[in-house]
Amino acid sequence: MEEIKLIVDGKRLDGRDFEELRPIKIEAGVLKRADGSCYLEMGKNKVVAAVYGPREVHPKHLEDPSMAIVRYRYNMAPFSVEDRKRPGPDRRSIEISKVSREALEPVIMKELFPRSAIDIFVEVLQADAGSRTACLNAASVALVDAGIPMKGMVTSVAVAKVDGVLVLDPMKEEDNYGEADIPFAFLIRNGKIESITLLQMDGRVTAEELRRALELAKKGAMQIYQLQREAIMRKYIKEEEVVE
Amino acid sequence: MEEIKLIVDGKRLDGRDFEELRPIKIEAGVLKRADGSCYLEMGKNKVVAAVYGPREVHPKHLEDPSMAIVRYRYNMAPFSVEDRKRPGPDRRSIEISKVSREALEPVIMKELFPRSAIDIFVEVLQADAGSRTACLNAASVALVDAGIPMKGMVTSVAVAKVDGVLVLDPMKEEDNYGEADIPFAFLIRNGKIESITLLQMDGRVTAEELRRALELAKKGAMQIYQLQREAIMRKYIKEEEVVE
Amino acid sequence: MEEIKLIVDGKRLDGRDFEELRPIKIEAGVLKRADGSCYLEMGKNKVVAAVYGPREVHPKHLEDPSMAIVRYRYNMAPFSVEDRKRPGPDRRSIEISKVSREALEPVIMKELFPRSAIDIFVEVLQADAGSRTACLNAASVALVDAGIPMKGMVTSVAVAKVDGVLVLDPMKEEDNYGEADIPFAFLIRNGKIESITLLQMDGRVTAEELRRALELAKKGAMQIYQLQREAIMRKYIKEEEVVE
Amino acid sequence: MPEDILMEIKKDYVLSKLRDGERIDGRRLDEIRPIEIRTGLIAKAEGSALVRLGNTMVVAGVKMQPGEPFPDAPDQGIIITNAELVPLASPTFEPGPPDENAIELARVVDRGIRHSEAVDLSKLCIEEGEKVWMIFIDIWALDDDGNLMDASALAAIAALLNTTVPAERFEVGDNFPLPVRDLPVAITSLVFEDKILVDPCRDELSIGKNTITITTDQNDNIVSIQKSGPFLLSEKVFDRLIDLSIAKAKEVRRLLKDV
Amino acid sequence: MPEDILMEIKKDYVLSKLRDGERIDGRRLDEIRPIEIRTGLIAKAEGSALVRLGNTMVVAGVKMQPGEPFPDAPDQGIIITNAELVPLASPTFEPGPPDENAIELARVVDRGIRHSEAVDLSKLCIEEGEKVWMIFIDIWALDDDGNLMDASALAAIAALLNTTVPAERFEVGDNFPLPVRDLPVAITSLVFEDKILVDPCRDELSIGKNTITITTDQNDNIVSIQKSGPFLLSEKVFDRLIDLSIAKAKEVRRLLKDV
Amino acid sequence: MPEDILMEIKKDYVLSKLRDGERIDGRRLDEIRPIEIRTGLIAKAEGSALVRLGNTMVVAGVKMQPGEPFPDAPDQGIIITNAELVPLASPTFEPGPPDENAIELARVVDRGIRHSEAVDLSKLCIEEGEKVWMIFIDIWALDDDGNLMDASALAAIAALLNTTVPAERFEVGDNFPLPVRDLPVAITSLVFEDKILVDPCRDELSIGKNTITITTDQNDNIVSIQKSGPFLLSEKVFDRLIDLSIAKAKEVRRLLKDV
Repeated sequence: MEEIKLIVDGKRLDGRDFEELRPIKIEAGVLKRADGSCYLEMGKNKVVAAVYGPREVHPKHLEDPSMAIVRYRYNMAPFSVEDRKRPGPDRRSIEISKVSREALEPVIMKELFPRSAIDIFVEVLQADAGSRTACLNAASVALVDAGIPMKGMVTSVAVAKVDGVLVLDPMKEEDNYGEADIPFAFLIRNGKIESITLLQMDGRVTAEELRRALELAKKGAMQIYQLQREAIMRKYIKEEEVVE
Repeated sequence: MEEIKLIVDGKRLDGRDFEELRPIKIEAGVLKRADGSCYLEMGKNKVVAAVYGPREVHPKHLEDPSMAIVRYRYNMAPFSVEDRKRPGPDRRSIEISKVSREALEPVIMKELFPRSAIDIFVEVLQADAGSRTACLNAASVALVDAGIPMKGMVTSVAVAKVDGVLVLDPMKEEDNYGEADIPFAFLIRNGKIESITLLQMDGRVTAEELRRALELAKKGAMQIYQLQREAIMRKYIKEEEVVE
Repeated sequence: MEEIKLIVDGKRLDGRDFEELRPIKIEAGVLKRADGSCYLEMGKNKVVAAVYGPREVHPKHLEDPSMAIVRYRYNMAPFSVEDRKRPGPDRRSIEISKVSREALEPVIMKELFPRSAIDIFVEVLQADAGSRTACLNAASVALVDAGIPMKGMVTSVAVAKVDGVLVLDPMKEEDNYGEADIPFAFLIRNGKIESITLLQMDGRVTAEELRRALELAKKGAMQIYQLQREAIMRKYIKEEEVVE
Repeated sequence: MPEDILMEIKKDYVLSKLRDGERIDGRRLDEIRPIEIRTGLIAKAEGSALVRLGNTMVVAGVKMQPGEPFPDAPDQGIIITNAELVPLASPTFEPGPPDENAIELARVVDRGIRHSEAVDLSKLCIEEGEKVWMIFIDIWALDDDGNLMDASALAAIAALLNTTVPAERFEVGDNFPLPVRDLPVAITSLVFEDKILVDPCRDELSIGKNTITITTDQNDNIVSIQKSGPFLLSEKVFDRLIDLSIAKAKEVRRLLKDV
Repeated sequence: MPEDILMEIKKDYVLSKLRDGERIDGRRLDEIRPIEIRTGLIAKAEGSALVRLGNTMVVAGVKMQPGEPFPDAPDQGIIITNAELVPLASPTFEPGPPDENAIELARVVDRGIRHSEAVDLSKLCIEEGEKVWMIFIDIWALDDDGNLMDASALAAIAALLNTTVPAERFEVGDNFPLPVRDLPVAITSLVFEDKILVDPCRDELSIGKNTITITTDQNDNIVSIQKSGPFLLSEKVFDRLIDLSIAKAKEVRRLLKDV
Repeated sequence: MPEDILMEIKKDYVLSKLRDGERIDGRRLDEIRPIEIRTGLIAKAEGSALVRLGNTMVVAGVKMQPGEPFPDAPDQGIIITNAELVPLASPTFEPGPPDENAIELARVVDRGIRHSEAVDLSKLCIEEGEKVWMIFIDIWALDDDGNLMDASALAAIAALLNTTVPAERFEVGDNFPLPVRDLPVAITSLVFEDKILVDPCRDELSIGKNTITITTDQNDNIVSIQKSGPFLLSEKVFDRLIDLSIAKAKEVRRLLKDV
């Protein structure tokens, strides 16, 4: 592997500052059939999330008499990546689905819906670095759009270490050739980060760097959180206009 | 295929006499989670057996209202053979699981446990010739260790025909280049062989040879049976010591 | 692809006229275990159909409280084609099974058998062009043989466009190198074609040609219908003889 | 259960309107819902299109890579069409490999493209008998408000029109636009007794999923037909469907000219 | 439920007859049902045979193609045996990949052919270490009235006898008959207490699917044994089974001479 | 049902002890169970290790064979890590392909080895761009008494330390020990409110499978983190986990020095 310089003159390859997010676009309520939905772009990621539920559980034996079960499916379209991906879940998708579900479960008020299912499906139409964070952000908005009671918003962003420095929200090259990738997701309630709901890490960092990465991620998450809120707001305003 | 001499100067390649077993090592009760278990070495075979049950049947529709169902899974670890084996059951494993289950079923007192399952899982960690016989011997000890009521002990050993003579408990080369391989399993009750519970044969022998093979297998089985008994005894003595 | 002449001197490669069927042979009641069955040859197609039912539905959750469910499985034996086909359903078989089931469903009096299943299995032992039509013809006879109440007989035949002309009941070369293949199936009641139950088309024809293809198919279907009737008759006569 | 009751009510409503010759959304019987075609939205794909047909929404993406030709067509490119009814698009879709509906969808779309000879496959040979271009068309349902078939067929041909052959990435020459020379259009109609409802929406399908899809090329030839659903089709209805489908396809095809 | 009751009645009937040393269809205990062997019915196959054993019916088809040899046998052809218990053949067979019964069936048939060295595999080398003939034997059950095992083994060897190596189609020389040099025959017996019922029919199997299959070659060597079913086999019965199986196989083998 | 009740009782017991800052087996909150590492027990494998962590038991086996390198790393060996939660190891494991838990286990172990660069992959090139060594690490759970993760990670690196590259068997030179240059160690902690229980045993996991696994290399760098389980992790607990995991890994790493 040849050396690739990821930081040139104190800027990242796409011209961003270290603590700058990629452009983000969020639209709530884009699908008719789903109970809640969201289209989201984050850098070159283009993802659609749908929420179905609370609804009956199939197959029946998965039912929990005391609370709703939550399911999450992260799925990539074959054309979302440079080399066509075979359809169907691979090991990576299955792991991402698991940790993403576990990031949302403690935020969803499952106890309110015994014997039911809340299904979250996210399709990656175009993939860039951080597709799992983009999907979680979309899923969170779709859950609100579906009217699922939650303790707060889940907001996700990654931090990477590239050429020795920590950068927010890495894009493809930074992910591929960087020294570490650390996806985070947070529960944000009343405008404040309350806790970590997703945390993985892939690469090599010191304890000190890891602590700084967390701080950087929190900064980024707060910005994304504002965009998620605005998207939901726009949807409600639009609906109200329709009603009037 | 070049000719390989399997008998040299009246001895087998590993120095054994025709009617001599490979070294055997048996230890009962090696696993904590299983209801009964056994670790067994027979030649280069290294296998672990676990028994779960009697327990609830999943999926429900397999339940039998009049007796327990017995399931048996023979499974090889990928690293148990020279060329890595892909994980998961292949056709050979499925057939071995079937005949092994059928060797144990008539010995287990299934009628005592209606609507329940007795599950026997055997993992081959290292494979040599006769892995199905090693697994059955381990499974039988694990069943006793689990306290499953049985009509007797099941003991298994193969006979092979190599370079024209019958030999007990063949190892890899004898299995690969021999003229026939005949795995047997017997029900042994009150120290006596009562009947045949497993019988297969692969190769070419005369009717006369087949009859002699049975006699040879019975001799070998009686020796293995003693080792199975001793392993169970050791386990009980150890437990008693613990209790004291 | 080189040009292949499919029509020579106003005749087809196998000497048939444009509106001539391939030789057909039908025998009803060929299997003991099935509730109804049929062996059918149509050109080089050799197919066997079996009907089981009305019977209990497995798995249970597929049951319909108001009528029978109908299932249809079109399956090719590995040796039925030039290059061995891997066993198991491929995409083509799944589509054929779907449209064939939908061709029979509206003809079967499903309402008479709530909570039950009518299973139709057709095995292609040797495949030629038009195997789906041969299978439907056999299935229809097998349904009658099983005593399943039906609104009429389902009879199927294809029309092809080859070298610019429409021909009835195409064989392999006409299917492979022709310009279009149009399989039809009809409901025939009281000796009259009442409606279309299967219709697909693959290739390129004008609206005018399509209309003429329908007329041609109807002619062919009436001939096949007579053979289906005769096969059923022969079976009943034989049975009566046995009874006497 | 409540789902069942809702369907029953919808069905009654559709039927009662139909008795008066009307559709629940006010459309004429032969009126297609508004269509929106957007191409090129997936930069990672060689070609892509998003199609909205009323509230039905489908994305088609095209990926290409060199591969071995079929022995009986050593100088022809290869088309492989796949469709996934992902559970995001409808409460009735389940995760898992394509079921019979997804397979039928893909195969009917494929036949339209194949038999109209929309793509000039002879221009997709890299090295005869050794290497040709393989075209993967993946159809991704996003929202199923009825008639995914026509939306998918439209998305597929629009994505092909949008496709650039990625020769440079595979170091086999210069990139070039995929040679598309025909515009197959599928028209699906719901058949109910002697009535034909073109482009049925989901609520209309509550009266029975009994449809015919007729695909035609730009010369009004018929290149694919699929009767789908357990129903009896009268010859008379079939006869009317032919001309109707040709006429409606012409309308839709105009939209493709601007892609 | 009614199915269960029927089985119970059949079982009682079989047992009551057996107590008198009789079989329900009047056969002697060691009598095999009428056998019919038809070969060559599948022209698309390199070889084929349909076998009827009473009402049990099986088709075996042989397909051949060149393939890579195993590294430890670079000059030997390869046999691959597969069996499918398709749902057409019995109300108890389910669609899906081969279950343990189908796998056992295929493997026991395979062992009979393999260990009798029925096919001279050394004559099936095309290019040492590179290319040898692969023989696919596919066994297709059509009607299961009991003892599919013997019917399948018979269909397999009959199909092999009927096989022409398709060298011309693959452009590796002239076609030639598959070199078959032995005639393995499987004999399956139902064991009930000390009784042996050769070639059990389905109703007889209602008393327990406890069988032994012994396959012998034309020199009366035993080439395969399979105890199948959860039962205890006494040594005495086993002893009788050996000679019985050899004798019955001789009878059946005669029929193969005319194939 | 009785299983549920038992779990409930265990949970109450664990929680009541925990209120007093105690663990049910008397361990300190940050105390790891006794560890036993045995290597080389599988002679058929290129390397192997059995690890006991309390009553939890795992075997890891390493197999190697030449294979094609990835296009973007033509001179680098390849590591493939797989884990099977075979039903022998726990009443809750089912036969079948790896589920999300087995996949997560394998992937987290893999990341620890990969990002610590424990294996010098550049020394595993046989022929650049053509042939490199593929390392298959198979993790076989034998007894799951909690924290299979750390036991598996330990078994994997111990098996790698035990591995001899089988160059002679594949006729590509002399055998040599696998070049292992780092010792990644995974430390899993159960998080309950503000409490951290290092190396939880199964009974402790009855209060919730809410764990964090932090893997560190021999220079105390963090090479992998995995939050696993549906819980909210406070920043404060996370902060403590970092140093704690580094410290505990140091302890465990000492055991690897003797392997």
